[in-house]
Amino acid sequence: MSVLTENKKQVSTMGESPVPDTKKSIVYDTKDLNLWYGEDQALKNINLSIYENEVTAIIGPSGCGKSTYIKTLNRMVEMIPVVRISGEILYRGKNILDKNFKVEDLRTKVGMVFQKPNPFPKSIFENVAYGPKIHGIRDKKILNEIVEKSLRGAAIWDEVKDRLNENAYGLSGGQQQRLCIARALAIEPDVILMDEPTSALDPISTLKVEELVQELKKDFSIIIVTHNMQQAARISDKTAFFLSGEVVEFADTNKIFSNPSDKRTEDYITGRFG
Amino acid sequence: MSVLTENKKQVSTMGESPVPDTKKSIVYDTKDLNLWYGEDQALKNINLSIYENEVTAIIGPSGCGKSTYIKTLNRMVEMIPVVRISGEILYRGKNILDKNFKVEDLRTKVGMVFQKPNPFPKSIFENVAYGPKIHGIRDKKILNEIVEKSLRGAAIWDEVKDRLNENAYGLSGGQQQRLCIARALAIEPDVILMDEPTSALDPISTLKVEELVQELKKDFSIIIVTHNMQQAARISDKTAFFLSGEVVEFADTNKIFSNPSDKRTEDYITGRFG
Amino acid sequence: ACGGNDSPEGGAELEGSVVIDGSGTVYPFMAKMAENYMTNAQENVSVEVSRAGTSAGFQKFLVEDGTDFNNASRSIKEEELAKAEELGTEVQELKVALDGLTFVINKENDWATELTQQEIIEIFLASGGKQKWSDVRPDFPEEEIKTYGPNENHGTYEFMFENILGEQDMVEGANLQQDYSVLVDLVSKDKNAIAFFGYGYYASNTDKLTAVNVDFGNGPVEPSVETIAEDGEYAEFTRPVFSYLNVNHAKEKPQVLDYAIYTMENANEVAQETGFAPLPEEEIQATVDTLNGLKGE
Amino acid sequence: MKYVDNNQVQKKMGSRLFLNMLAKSLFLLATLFGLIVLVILIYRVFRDGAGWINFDFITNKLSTEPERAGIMGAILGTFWLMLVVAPVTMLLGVGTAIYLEEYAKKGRLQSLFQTNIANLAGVPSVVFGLLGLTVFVRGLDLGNIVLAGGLTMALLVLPVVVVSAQEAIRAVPQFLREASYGMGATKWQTIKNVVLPASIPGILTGTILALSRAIGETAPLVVIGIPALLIPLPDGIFDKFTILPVQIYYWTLDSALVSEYMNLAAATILILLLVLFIMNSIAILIRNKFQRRF
Amino acid sequence: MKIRDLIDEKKKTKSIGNSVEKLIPGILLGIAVISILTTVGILLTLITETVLFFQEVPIISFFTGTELKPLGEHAVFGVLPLLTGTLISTLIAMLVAIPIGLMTAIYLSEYASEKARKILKPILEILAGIPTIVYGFFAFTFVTPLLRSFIPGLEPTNILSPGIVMGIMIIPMVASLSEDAMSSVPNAMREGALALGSTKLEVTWKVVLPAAISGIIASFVLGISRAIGETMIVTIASGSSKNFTFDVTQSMQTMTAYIVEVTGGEAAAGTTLYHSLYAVAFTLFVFTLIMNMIAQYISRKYREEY
Ligand SMILES: Nc1ncnc2c1ncn2[C@@H]1O[C@H](COP(=O)(O)OP(=O)(O)OP(=O)(O)O)[C@@H](O)[C@H]1O
Ligand SMILES: Nc1ncnc2c1ncn2[C@@H]1O[C@H](COP(=O)(O)OP(=O)(O)OP(=O)(O)O)[C@@H](O)[C@H]1O
Ligand SMILES: [Mg+2]
Ligand SMILES: [Mg+2]
Ligand SMILES: O=P([O-])([O-])[O-]
Repeated sequence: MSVLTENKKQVSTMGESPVPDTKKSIVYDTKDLNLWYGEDQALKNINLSIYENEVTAIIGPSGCGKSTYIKTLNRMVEMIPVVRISGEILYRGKNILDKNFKVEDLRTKVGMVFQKPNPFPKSIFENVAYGPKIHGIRDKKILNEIVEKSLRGAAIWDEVKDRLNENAYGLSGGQQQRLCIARALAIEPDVILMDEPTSALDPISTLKVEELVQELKKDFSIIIVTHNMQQAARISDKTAFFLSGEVVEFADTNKIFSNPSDKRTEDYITGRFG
Repeated sequence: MSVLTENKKQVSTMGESPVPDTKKSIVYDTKDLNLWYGEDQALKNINLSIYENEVTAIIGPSGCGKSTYIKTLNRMVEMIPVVRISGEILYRGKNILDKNFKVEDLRTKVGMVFQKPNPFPKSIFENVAYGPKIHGIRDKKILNEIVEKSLRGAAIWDEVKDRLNENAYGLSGGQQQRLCIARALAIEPDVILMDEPTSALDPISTLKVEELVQELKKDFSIIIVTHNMQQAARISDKTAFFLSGEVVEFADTNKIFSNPSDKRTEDYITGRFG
Repeated sequence: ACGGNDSPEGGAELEGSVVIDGSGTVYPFMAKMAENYMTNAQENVSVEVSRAGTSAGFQKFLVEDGTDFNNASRSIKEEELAKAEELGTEVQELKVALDGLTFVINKENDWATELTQQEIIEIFLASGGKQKWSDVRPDFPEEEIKTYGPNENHGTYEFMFENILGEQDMVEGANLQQDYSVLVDLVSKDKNAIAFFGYGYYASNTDKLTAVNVDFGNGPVEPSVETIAEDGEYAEFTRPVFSYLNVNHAKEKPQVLDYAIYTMENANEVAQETGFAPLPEEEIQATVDTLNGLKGE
Repeated sequence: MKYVDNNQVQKKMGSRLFLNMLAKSLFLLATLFGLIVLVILIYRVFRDGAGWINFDFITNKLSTEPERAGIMGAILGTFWLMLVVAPVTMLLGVGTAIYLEEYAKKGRLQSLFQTNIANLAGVPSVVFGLLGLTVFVRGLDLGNIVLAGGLTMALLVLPVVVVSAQEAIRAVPQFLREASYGMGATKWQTIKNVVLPASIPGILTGTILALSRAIGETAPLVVIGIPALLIPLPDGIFDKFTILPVQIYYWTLDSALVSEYMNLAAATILILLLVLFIMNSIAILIRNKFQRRF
Repeated sequence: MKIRDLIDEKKKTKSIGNSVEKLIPGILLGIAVISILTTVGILLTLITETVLFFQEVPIISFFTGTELKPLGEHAVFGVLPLLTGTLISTLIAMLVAIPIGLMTAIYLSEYASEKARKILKPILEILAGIPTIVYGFFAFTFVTPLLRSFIPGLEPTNILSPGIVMGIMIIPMVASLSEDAMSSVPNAMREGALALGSTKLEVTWKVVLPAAISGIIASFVLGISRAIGETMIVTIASGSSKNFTFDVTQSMQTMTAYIVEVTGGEAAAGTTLYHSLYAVAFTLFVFTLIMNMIAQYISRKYREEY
């Protein structure tokens, strides 16, 4: 039995799921998820399925629960002591909210990139090698390979290959963010969660990261939170629109942006509020 | 010679003055006022005349210099060490920016009410009696009279008359603000400066303070900063519209709100920006 | 290299430590001795010297793992010997020099430079009734006498109490201190002061203090290395000073015994330098022989 | 009716402003008082001691003769003492700080720890001396050797290290921890690899400040017993020892006997102040050099 | 994929890491407990021997006795001479530290320009960092002779000189803690008072000081606690006379100086003298503990105020 989840399952009252895509398998399946910060409910009865090798965008106005949801997917949200959760999140079929589920295992399979680039105050090399090292890989040769591969994967190898031993804080904001992506790639995750990864970046860096995301989806499943509708439209396959902690609409990105079924979605993407 | 003011007087490039109201005498006359915080110029070539027994409202978007200007009128702005000023402000004909001018004298004639109520952590009585006391009034009977008169003047007497010796922090926000007004009244000022006096208050308290301002203008000249256009329209006789440190328009409130002469003023009061 | 069984004079390198505490009177003598020993004889032996006072020192000497030597400005008491017996500690008395109990006054004091033995005793006796200098002699100033001395930790206090005052109460309000340096300082700054302590502390501070010349009946005698002797002119106030050796330690630790022998062999020389009167050569030789005798055992 | 008579107010204003000026000068004077004392103190010590500092004074062993006396023993004693205090107090201080900041749940236990540390910081140093005497010197029968003195001192400065380490750890931004957890790192891995490296400058600064407190402490070591004359140089933490402040203490006491001892004390004070100055400069340097960039 | 496999493989052998993870909190708790054990150790040490002492000397006569003659055959143990010595030296110290410290705090917090503050505060920090033995030397070789030149009756060792120097030592502490308290008074209150025509002095006196009073008092209390516990200055400059007097020109002994004298001199375990050491130290400990508790209580209360 789970202690993390409260078992007062609620009946789904809203939220329209996209037609199941039978060709691709489901990575994350969220069922009746509710989340409270103390007394305030931040997530209400969320039902969402994330598919393999797709980019899923999460959009919505500030405070609607986007970050909260994405942080629940790798249980990072538990770092806030007042959080209570009910419902289920199945990752590859297993309920990650279950008491017996090891978060560290989950997090080695689920990489995360944050809104503000947050490299460690270490060298570029050490930043990328951090994950493999804590998971026990010590062999210098293998580490070198991993670091190169990850930096290439994050499209930053050419810019930093000559200064791997310099401090990561010497990089520009955009480079730092790609370094953080490289750091996430270094443990070869299954899914990558990105919380507004470009909001602190200039337009050129943003473009680079967007291209990178397109590239990465070949190998990974990506969930990206963004406040930028254009970005969501450009790079994602599916889009979920959150409002006040609820999923108002979840559908193929094309559909959401061309023909939303909910009035509120339409209002939001046309810039009428938010 | 003034050391406070720099003497590179600038030619006024803009700012339309209202037709001088010859019936009323001028309390404050601001001439070519410029003010810098370090390198940043916060006030640019301000020219404004404030008339006796009128309410003058100052409006404008956040950061346009409203607070800076009002704080210059009692030289409170000097508390910030990096401030430099040029130009003249004549109060009843005397340049208050002059080196020999005693700020303490000025401030006994110019009361000020702040955005956030800031009573002293003393009893209600002591708060109001503070001003008279420092100015040498010791006679308990006279003090009692002053306190009563000022609290009545600030329309709060009935609410506090039975608890004069209680700590002022026990009052509600709206009561605290009226107490601060009473405190300003207790030194029988000539002018009262108010910097968004209702922005921290609930609607009912706001209404009370607005009524009070209307009442007070019989005896005092009032300058009130507000971000609330309706408020300015309701209570003021003249209105000055500030934008990026400049006075865009200064005229009778009626005129400003019905028929502004500047496009920017119109945009602002119709809510198109700010 | 514990070449303990070789003859120390044979130049064997010794090491280890020698721990000495006790008399503050003997401290300058012993400190000098220790320094010479470590500079000239055995560099690798660590001799540490403290100065808790004779009685206090005996309390650290007569315990399990106590100090190796205890300096004393009086001879060991019966009860202290009994304590040693109880512990199974064999104690060897080393008489190292002679000291004269010296009474010192402030440099500005020009009236009490000579006093009779009786006058001194009365000044320090509770029953003496001498509160003011004018009580001592009418022509002395009418000012309060300030009496100073070492506290009860010290052999000097006990010598004063037992041998000079005949075990009668000392004056109330005598300012008794732990440190001789403090006493010297106090007297040098107090015009009406009179204090007692070992001659050595006067000898090294003649610029700050005046010694009272004592009239024992045959005219005033100035305390000095010459007059201090068991049959000298200052004999009444002369006392031997000692260092007591823990013989058990001396047998276990060659450096302790070696240091004891060194001390005796150089006693007269160091005594001279630190303000003590020397002992007759024969007496010294006898002690050295006794110590050498311990070596074989 | 007017209560506030403007003429009255103006008349009084002059004297009120004068009073303000007067008070301001008084406050400035009070502030300068500390400065003046500092200048006098340093001037006096310099005047009495500077002439006595030379190579021999630093490298010679202790001696009863002022001309030959040196402070090598006290310097080495201080060195060995710090060699005990630094690691012990670092280990205990940082360990405690990590526990309180990262592991302990907010609540009774944590506030008990916090209150205890605040109180410990206020316990007089002689009392620590007595603790050291009873527990280390006598209880564990170490005798008055460097190790016993070092352990005593380590406990004495422990609160300083704990508090500064706590501050340093608290200053590590949460997002660095999140980044590490996000990679699947465990709590201890995160602390070891991210939190500690990022807070090390703060911890070091705090430790140096604690050590400079320890270097100047006299009372606890006098209480655990340091001989007045100890000539040989200590070779390690199991030797008997003396330290700079204790040397100053004995020389000051004995300056009544040999007036040059006062100069020796002053000279030693200069050396001690120099050591403290260097240590504090290093602390400031570390603080500036590694000023957090995140 | 290669890395993934490597990681998964390592994971199987990672049970050591897991047990470390479980052990660490325990180990750290163990370390943290040492600070508690230190307090417990101090209490146990002091109480055990103090109890022995009170079996030999009645508690009443200890606390009411005006005579302290711990040495010799007819030892008398009355703690009042030490208590008066401690309290008088503390009183003198606070008479110096409180006004000067507070005025310094006022100057730094209310009057000084940013620049002046930047220069003056480090100087105060230097003053705070000077070892107490140096202050002792200063009291003994400078302040006492200086005072003696215009206070004729002053003894060469006396409680006045170390008291004053102790006060100087405490100034930085009072100043910086009081300044913290005053700086945390919101500026809005100063502005409110200034806008009524107050001079800076009036703002300080009527608004800032009353608002910061608990923090300021806490700084005084901590200063007192510091003065009570200070050792070397009094040991060096006040001698070891156990006078029961209120005359500050006389030599007196404080509780701390008594502890130094007795441990440095004698302290053969098991004697009454030895036990008296702990009784005095326990008294000292209780005094400072009470002061610290009061200071913490006051400053916790004041932190909640705004
Ligand atoms: N640590 C916290 N404690 C309490 N409430 C929180 C906490 N973090 C977030 N919340 C609340 O939960 C709600 C959702 O916040 P969340 O950060 O998920 O929004 P968001 O959609 O990411 O917004 P943004 O676009 O501004 O990042 C908000 O109302 C917020 O105030
Ligand atoms: N203490 C200061 N130091 C430097 N710049 C300042 C300071 N106070 C204000 N400014 C700057 O001066 C400009 C005018 O500020 P001011 O506070 O007068 O604006 P305002 O019109 O009162 O705005 P609001 O409606 O937000 O109160 C702003 O750009 C602000 O950033
Ligand atoms: Mg967010
Ligand atoms: Mg404003
Ligand atoms: O220190 P004393 O020689 O008097 O014991």
